[in-house]
Amino acid sequence: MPAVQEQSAGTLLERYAGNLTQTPLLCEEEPMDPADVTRDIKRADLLQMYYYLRLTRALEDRVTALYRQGRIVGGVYTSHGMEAIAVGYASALERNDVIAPFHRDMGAFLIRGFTPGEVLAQYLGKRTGPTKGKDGNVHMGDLKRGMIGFVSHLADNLPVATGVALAFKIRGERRVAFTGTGDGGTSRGDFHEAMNFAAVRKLPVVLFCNNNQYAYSTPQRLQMAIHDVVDRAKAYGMPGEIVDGNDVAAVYLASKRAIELARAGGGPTFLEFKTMRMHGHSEHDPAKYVPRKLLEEWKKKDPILKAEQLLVQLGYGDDAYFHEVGERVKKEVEAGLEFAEQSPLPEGPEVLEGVFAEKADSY
Amino acid sequence: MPAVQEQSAGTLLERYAGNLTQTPLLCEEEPMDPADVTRDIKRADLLQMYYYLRLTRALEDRVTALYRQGRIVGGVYTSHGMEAIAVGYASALERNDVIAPFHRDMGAFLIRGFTPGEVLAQYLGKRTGPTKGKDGNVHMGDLKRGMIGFVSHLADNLPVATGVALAFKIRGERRVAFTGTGDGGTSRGDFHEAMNFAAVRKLPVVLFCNNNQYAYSTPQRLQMAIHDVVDRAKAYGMPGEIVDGNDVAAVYLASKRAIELARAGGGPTFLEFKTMRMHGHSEHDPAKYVPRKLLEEWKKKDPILKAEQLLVQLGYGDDAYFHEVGERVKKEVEAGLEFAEQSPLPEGPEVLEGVFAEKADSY
Amino acid sequence: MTTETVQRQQEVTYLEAISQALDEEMTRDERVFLMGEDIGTYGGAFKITEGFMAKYGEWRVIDTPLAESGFVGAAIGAAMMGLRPVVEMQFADFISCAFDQITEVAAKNHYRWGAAVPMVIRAPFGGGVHGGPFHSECPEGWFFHSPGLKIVAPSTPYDAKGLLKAAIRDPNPVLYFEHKFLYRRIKAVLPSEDYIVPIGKADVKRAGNDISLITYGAMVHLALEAAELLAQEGIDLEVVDLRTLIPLDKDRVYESVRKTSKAILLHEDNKTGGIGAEIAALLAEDCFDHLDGPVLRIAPPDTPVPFSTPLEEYFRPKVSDIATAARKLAAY
Amino acid sequence: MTTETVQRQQEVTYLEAISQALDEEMTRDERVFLMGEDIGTYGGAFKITEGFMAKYGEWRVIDTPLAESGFVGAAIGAAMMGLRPVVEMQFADFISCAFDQITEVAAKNHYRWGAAVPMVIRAPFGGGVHGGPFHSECPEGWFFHSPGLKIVAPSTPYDAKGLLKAAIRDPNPVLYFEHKFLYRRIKAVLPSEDYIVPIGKADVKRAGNDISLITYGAMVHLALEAAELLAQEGIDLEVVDLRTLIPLDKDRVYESVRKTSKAILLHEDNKTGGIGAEIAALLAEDCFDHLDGPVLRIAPPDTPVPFSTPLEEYFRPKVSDIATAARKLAAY
Ligand SMILES: Cc1ncc(C[n+]2csc(CCOP(=O)(O)OP(=O)(O)O)c2C)c(N)n1
Ligand SMILES: Cc1ncc(C[n+]2csc(CCOP(=O)(O)OP(=O)(O)O)c2C)c(N)n1
Ligand SMILES: [Mg+2]
Ligand SMILES: [Mg+2]
Repeated sequence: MPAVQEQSAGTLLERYAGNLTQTPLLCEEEPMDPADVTRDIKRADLLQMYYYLRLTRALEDRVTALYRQGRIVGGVYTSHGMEAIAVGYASALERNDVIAPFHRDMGAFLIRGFTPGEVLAQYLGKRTGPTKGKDGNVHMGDLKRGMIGFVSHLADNLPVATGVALAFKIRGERRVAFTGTGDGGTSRGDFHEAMNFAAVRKLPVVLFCNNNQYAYSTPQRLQMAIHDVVDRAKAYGMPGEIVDGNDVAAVYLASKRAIELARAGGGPTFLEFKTMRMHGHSEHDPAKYVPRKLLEEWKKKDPILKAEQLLVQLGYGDDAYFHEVGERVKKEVEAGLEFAEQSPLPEGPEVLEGVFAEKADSY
Repeated sequence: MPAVQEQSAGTLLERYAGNLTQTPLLCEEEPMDPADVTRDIKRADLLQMYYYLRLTRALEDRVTALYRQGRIVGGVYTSHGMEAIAVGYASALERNDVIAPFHRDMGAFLIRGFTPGEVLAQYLGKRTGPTKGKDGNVHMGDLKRGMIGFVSHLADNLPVATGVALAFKIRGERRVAFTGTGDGGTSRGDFHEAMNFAAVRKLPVVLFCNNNQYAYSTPQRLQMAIHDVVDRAKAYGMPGEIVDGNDVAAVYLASKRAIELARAGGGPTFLEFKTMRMHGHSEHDPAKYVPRKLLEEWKKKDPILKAEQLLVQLGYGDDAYFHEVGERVKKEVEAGLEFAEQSPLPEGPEVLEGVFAEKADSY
Repeated sequence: MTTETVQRQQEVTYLEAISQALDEEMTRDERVFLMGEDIGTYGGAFKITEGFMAKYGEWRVIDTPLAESGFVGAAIGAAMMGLRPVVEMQFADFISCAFDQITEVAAKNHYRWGAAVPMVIRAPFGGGVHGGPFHSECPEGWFFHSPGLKIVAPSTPYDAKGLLKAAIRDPNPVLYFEHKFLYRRIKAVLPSEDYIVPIGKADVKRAGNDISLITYGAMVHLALEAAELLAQEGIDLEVVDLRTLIPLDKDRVYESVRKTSKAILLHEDNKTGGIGAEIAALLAEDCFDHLDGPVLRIAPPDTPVPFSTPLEEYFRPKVSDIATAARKLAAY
Repeated sequence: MTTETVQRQQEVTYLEAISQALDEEMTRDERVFLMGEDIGTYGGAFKITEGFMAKYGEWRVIDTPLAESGFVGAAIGAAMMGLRPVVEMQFADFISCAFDQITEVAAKNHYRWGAAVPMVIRAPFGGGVHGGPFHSECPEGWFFHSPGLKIVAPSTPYDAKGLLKAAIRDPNPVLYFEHKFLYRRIKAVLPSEDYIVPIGKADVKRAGNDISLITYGAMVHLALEAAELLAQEGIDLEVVDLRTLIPLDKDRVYESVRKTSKAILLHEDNKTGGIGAEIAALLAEDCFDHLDGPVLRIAPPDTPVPFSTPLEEYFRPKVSDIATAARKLAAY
């Protein structure tokens, strides 16, 4: 079995490998600028987030291409145009915190140290993927890296995340669980039961809605009679906030506030990240039901574009730098692909392994 | 098989037999008084509600007594002290409307023409009960009388009621569905899914919470982090109202408004009926977990007492009248008990009947 | 030549057969309406209801919020009022979210208080499509054990259309398991006139004398393939397609096994507690004296459906599994 | 006399055995905690956790909102973090509301991505207590078919305590079906030292030579009663108590049937698709050559559990049903 491929062996942001042996995920440097953002986000953190935005995009674009070539079978759901959400919130968490991600949160996996090679191995059904071929695409997790495996059944992992937070509370740990679902997922009963339980027990959990305005083909207005998903929080006496989901700094800051509130014993927060799904529901879906004009508008708010504008404004980066990052992530993705392609497929009888656990560790 | 016993063969309120062959359930007389209540509720309607309050109380007290004597086996859940809710809302509906009741809504069954005899036969597992012995206590229903059978699994019937309303909407009928659950039941996912669907499709359904402040032994504060259950409605963009659940006139009027809104195409309303469970969860539960003082306070707000005060104030009734009604319902209940006791038990092989339907009618 | 061309044109896929059944029933009976995720504007994840919303309007083709329990519950309510809802699960796997409504409400209402619940739940099930653990499940085994439900699982376009029509006309809740793998892989010419395939009737898809191979769904095709292969070896399989799982056509199954004296049960659902277990038990009780050999079961192992191709291939029953079992039994 | 009195004092009911197991495990291992409706202040609908909240505090004895899916999901999350949640269903019937979390999340997490889910769901099940369709269900058949779950169903105070301890110590999700009818009806003196009953081991509750009567839960007592009766007629039943339903102790079952050559399966769960079907199928495949007669099943008919006493009596298996079956088999 090939060794798990290292993702960020280079120099650019080497301290931020997303490897959980490092703590915290973000460096301790002081903010460098008096402006709003710069007061609360460290320069290196912002640069790291930019890197992960690019890495997410490059990786998922590669997945999409592989899918179109028929080299990936099964469903492909990307976060194209929504990368800022997972990158932002995962960057705001500490390494001991636990994420129960949404199905368009590739950035969170990367920040938690899932390498492009592992992710591509997962998509290709290879034994070196986090599920060893047992499951595909974003249905991966790893408790050692604080990532709860995604379950197709939308919102099922929200109650699970409240239980993670409950464990923290019972054990008296200052850790936080972070979880969310789509606008569609908020219609499910499990969303309700999780929100309610979190609120009643003031659990250290942050719950978000990745509101990209469609659940598959179903527009928000056919899913709920409210304009802002954040209004759901009122049913639970839970604070809620609307956040620009395409602005990684905004996502980061709002997440950070909610996380720190939870960590301090203040209970859960509900965050609505407003965004737009820029591809089809999955890559086989041309999404003709989305007005083209809407997509054009949202294209202008592309999270990578936005991040670059911010970096330029703050004097943190320029075109050359962006290009350099682009080259770097491209190389990482291609190296990952090589790793994944060279990895072996599992063998038939492995089907029989792992139905039952032999032991259960603490995390 | 004994004929189904007639409940209101007397003279007092004979027009209000709750029999669905009469339309509407309440008479068409004009209000008699300029005061608030009298403007909107007809005298006869108020008197009828009073009658049903008394009948409910008498019947359920009899059930409790039979349970204590060991003559009723299985669970006994009464509406003691909460009778105004079912009596109030069921009186506000038209005969074509459909009720999916809560488990403490005996008044609704009576108003829909379930006789004390039938109800007691149900409790005693007799073949003349609405479920022919297949099920017990309040788990009864009858589509011909517009009553959906209660399912133990709390809140399960809320989605069902939205479907009833959907049928009305699809067929273009001006009918309304009325359903609810307890404070406890509002924690379930099915509550959420029903509320949401009703709101999205603007269905002609009224949903209520019978908030008696406890779910079995669990006080409201351990069930939800909000003070008023009505706040749940905000998650769905649905109008909500808090109502004094012990005041039959208030319940009636609030229900009426919500029903008429729904009937006019204005969509669903959520009503929170504030009340208090005055007995144990079921009759075997002494409810020691409820502060005695709380019960004493609420005893002063007993719905029958309140109704009598109102009737006296309006000059609609006096002690003699109340006594007369009391005698009447007592007789009806005793006659019902005789009917129930004389009714045959089902025979063993009847177990095998009715798993599948041979036909499905329209209602 | 001309006739052949005409016939070719009339060939429809399994998927189209389902679509036709829905369309014809909606035209025939205005009480029939559809609910599900993305079935309206989008025409459904598999495009079975493409064009339906334009034809029948948005109150007979209802795009629901993402809430299986809620919309199955709503279908129950509408059915009790006299409509004929047909609900689509986007994938059969998500039926677990509506499990409570199906087993506790829909299944028991008529028994408990006499309320008929005439509704259909369409559930695209089964593997072989690289779907992994959550897009390949065979959930029929869960419901097999809940009195009050009928369950069908067609294997051909003819049966798919006829059983769906029968399901829609049935006064009970019917779970209709349609196999995703078959959607576009098999075709047939269907009768032009209205027909149903009655619920509760198995069908012998291939007559044979040596061994009864009892199965349903996509496995019927595997069974037929194996039967051809084994015929060359002189082993004559009778392939019994159950078509309906509840109520089970015991008579037809018994008739076959009493003739052949040997039985193999084949399904794609997990082995333990699958429908094969029930049939084997029935045979061991009611046909014991006719059995000339053990009753064999061929089914996937007791694991979730794995994603990766070599794993899923290992997981799924194969022609060679049938051949091995049949040779063993034939030699018995 | 004195010794006898002491022993009498030590006798505990099935219910107390469960309570003891919880108490001892909570004391032994601070990771163990409880969740459920009304288990705290009230001590549970059946009073199994009476006094626990005072002893262990309100974060280890959690009164939940009325939301089975939510609190089972929460238990899964806490279990993955390393705690050992024990969840109580107020009645087993309500487990349908948590079905999705149990089958899709708890059962599959370890297989899919290696996350152990060490949790227990206690479910008071079964009839004979005038509970009607929603307070008497035997839901074990639904879960029998979901790989990744373990299922136990003790019949005695000894097994109840030992299996619950084993379940709590198991690194997998375990469904613990405790029979309401037995709660206060049976008593036994239990060992004073810590013990477990290993998951996966059946127990011969009565040795016999003529017929294997295989069962579990409350039916074990019916089986023993029938065995006494039949012994007088010279029919010697071996009563095998499965104790664990998944993983099934095939070896022990086969050993018994190979000895007796005849088998009756008895359960309180509905007949079709019940666990008896699986065992009959196993016997028909793996013990065919040893069978000297049909494999008989005794189980209620395929209906919900009816409320009224004469109906429920008709519905439930009886000693006479066993006697009839045994006489038939003995004469075979
Ligand atoms: C319980 C459940 N039902 C149906 C599906 C099928 N499905 C997968 S994604 C999706 C739409 C999800 O919409 P949303 O929650 O808004 O997330 P998005 O894909 O828009 O990011 C649906 C219906 C599912 N995964 N789970
Ligand atoms: C889904 C479900 N879980 C548990 C129960 C058991 N149970 C019956 S009533 C009840 C409390 C109900 O509280 P609430 O909804 O407030 O109604 P109340 O009895 O107070 O009128 C519980 C837990 C149930 N009936 N359904
Ligand atoms: Mg969305
Ligand atoms: Mg209450």
